[in-house]
Amino acid sequence: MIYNPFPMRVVSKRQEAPGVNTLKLEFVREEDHEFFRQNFKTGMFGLYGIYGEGESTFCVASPETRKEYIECTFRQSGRVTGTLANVDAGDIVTFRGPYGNRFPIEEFEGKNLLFIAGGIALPPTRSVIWSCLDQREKYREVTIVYGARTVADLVYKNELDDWKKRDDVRLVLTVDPGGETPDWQDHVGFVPTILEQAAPSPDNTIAVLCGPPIMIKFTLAALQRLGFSPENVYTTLENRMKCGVGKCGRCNVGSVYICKEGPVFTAAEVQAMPQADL
Amino acid sequence: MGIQEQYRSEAASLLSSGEVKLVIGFGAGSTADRRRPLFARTGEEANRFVLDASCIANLSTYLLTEGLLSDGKKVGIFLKPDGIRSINILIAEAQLKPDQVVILGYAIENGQLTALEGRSVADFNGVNEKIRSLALPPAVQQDIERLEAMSPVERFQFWQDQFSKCIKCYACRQACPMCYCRRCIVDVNQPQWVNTSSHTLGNFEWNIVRAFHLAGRCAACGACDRACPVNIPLRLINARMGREVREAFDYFAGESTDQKPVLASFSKDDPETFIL
Amino acid sequence: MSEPFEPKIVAFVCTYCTYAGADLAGTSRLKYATNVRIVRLPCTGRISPLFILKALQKGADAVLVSGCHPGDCHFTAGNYHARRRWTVFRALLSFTGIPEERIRFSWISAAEGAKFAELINSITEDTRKLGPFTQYQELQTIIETQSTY
Amino acid sequence: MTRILLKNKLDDCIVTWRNAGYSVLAPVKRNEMGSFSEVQKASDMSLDLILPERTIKDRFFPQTEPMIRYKISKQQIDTETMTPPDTKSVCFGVRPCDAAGLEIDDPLFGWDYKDQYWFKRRNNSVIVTITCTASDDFCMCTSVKLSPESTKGSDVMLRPLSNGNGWQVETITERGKALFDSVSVHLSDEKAETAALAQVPVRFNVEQVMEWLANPTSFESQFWKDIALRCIGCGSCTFLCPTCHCFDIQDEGDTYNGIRRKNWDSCSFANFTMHTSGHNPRNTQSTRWRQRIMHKFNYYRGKFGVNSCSGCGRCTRQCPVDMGITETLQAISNLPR
Repeated sequence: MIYNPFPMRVVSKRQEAPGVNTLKLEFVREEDHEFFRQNFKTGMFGLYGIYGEGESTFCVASPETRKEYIECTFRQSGRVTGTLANVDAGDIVTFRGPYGNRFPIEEFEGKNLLFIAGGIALPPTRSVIWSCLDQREKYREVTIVYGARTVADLVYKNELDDWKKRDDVRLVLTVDPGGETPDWQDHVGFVPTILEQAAPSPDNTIAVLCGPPIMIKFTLAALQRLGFSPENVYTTLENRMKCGVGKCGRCNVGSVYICKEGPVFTAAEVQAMPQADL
Repeated sequence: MGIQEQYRSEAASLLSSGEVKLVIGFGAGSTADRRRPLFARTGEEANRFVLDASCIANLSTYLLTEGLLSDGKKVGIFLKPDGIRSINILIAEAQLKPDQVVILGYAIENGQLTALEGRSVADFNGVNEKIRSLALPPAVQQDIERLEAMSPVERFQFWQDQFSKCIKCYACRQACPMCYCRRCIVDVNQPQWVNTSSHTLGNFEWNIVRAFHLAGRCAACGACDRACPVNIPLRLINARMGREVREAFDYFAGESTDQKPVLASFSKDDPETFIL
Repeated sequence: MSEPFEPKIVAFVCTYCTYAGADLAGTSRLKYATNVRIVRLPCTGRISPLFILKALQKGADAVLVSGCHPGDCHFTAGNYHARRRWTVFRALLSFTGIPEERIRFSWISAAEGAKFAELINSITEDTRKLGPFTQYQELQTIIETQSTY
Repeated sequence: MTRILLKNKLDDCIVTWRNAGYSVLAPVKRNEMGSFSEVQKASDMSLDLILPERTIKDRFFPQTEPMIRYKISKQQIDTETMTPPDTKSVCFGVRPCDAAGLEIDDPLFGWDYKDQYWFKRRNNSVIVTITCTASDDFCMCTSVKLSPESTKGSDVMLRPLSNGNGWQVETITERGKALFDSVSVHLSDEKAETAALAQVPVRFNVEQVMEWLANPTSFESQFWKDIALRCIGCGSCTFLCPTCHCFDIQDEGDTYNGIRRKNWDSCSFANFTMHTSGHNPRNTQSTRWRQRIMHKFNYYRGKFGVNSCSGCGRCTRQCPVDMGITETLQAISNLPR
């Protein structure tokens, strides 16, 4: 039955930021794992759930180059995420997916990559980042611009350190004004501003942009000023979902079903949607 | 001049003088015997108002439309006595400011329309006695008595048959002027007190909870009953609750704007014969 | 032979009076029927009618709601408010066919351990005579088969 | 050769079908509500209803459907998938609009992932439609390019005889033919005239409407705000619609036992699209009503090549505030252009 989820065992839980947790999940049944291995591509999402509470939609934060586990990172806010945040290693949760479309990373080959993320939107970006970094030789320059409200709100802090140390990645970190700590070494300012200061070249470059709606809006404008064309900017949309497979009827923006035709869109596609429905 | 023409021109002058920003009334409906809510913002639009014996809906439910009254401006509204009762309850529950409402009152008796004196909410405080004397329609009264004559097992079966029809479309809630909660108890999911599924058990819970929340607040306008697309006789349960608060606490919901809500107040000598 | 019917009774009690009364019944070594499950709440004013409904759904054959005598409420007036609500809720349940005998209300103070024990015994006896409240409990079982066409 | 089913032979047919393992569903008016319920004999049926309040959709996509039963213990979660029963059914006395609704929903439940709940029931049912000889002020099948005798979604079409004694049988699919072959001994061959079809006026120009909806500027039009002013946001139009298919998935039970269910949901409800963060993409009633109309006459067509409306008119007929698709679409066709 299409609404039956896969049982997943929690391998570990890591707190990323206040109220934000990452779960590392392994498949209980080999056939489910095989299905996932064959179908998962970076950018896809799933419905994570717990029996008795329900299901909740977020992206698969692990890259398509590492399919042994599923990692997901989420903010604790409602009934399902509240319960998921309180699981322990060994507990059984559920996963339904992978659903949706993907970042076409083969088309990115031979190009420069610019990743821009804000706050809790690093997880979907991280899936693409690692998918590309794991085959680093296929891509040219990689720039990551990541910002959060405060230093505490930055997620994947250990990976940020890794990226910082690598000499084949340029990492630009920023926090919103007022969110810095006394020993904060990196930038202070909103992502669009910092992005414009960093001024990555639009030539032969693909941008991947994830963040809250307000950040997307201003960052798109900044990218445009830097000379990026909307066709070369990829972003992800999200909406409330229940089925994940284009039936329950709530995730559409205009005529576009996020769960089937998304969640990955180019900025050009997003601009063509009725903006009032976003 | 008939009452329809009188109210059309009155609505038109309220609008053109700028005293009200909107008049909520009735217009022609999709069939000859249907009337639909009509919102007029100009004197011209006011000419489309219809007022006759088919105008039975309680329009006061629109007054609490999100954002409608937040600008402090006035709204005119066509109301029957049950609608005026609803307004009184809403004011008593601090959901509505009396000075934002201009009432175009009318009553329907035996198919004949009469205009009610007074335009401001305060004008109708004088007709409390009249509102108090509003009796239940004989048919409702008879049905309630018929149910009460049954054994509990039969009554349970009756309601089980009725509630099993419910599809949880919440038309009863949405049509009701008293159901103004921005977040209804069925939408609360931590914890989920009322099952959202519309199986008979979930329907039982929902309908009992709604009836309880309306006890002592229902203006007996019958909006829920008319709205129900599967014809559950909701009027019976709400009328029975109305009778209970009247008998037990001499409370008649909506007779004035300064009533204390019956279940948010008490008297030291309330009846307690059933308490051991 | 099937087991003789043992009623399940859920008692919603306030912590200041009736719960203390039940405690007294225990410390005084009064014997009373073991059919009761006590749910302790801060005040009778906190006892939502939904609690009563849920108890009946989940298999209770009778429900007792009990708190401080009028005038004795720890929060001054919680039980006065509760009393009004019970009056209305009782009428509502009765009108929907839930027998009044299955929903009982009482005032029991911290000193009335004996009254608590007696009341539980009498409710248990009464409910034993009424039999299980299958009519409502069955709704819980039919939800699994309903709509499975 | 035209075959005739006489009313006095209907009981025999029901017995034959029931003996063959079918459950027979027909419109039944009970407790002041018409719905498709199982019948034992012809006299249980209320075939003279123009339309029952509830649609035949209910029998394929029930208002609440148990999907997974779960039991949670300390170290283990046991689940059991719940599936619709294997019973075959004859849906007798369906109106052409309701039958068309089923076919309209098929591609939705079947694109990419197949909803087995829907298709198991679809495959196990035979739809026996009766053409309409009467209509009311709300019927609008002709406006959406269907008619009182459209065969869309039907396996068998019955045409009432003008003498009122029975129906002329017209089988449309193999499945329908097999069903009526099994009762051929109860059918007669006499020549009889069929009653005149209901005359349903065309109430709006659907092409004009679709053209307007397809225009990107229409999305932001003031029209939606004006038309939706009186919508009170209940779900009766969606729940009584033969094509509306939106649903919610809910877990229901106590801490250790429960059932995951698929429940009807409605785009009219504010909570339908509400994010946990509080952001709601469709946060006013006008945006929700716009979604409903756009979905039915633009988006659905774009995906599946068909409008998601079969013209039964229940949305208007049952609306507490006399709204509905007819009025909205009439207003759209009357817009100045």
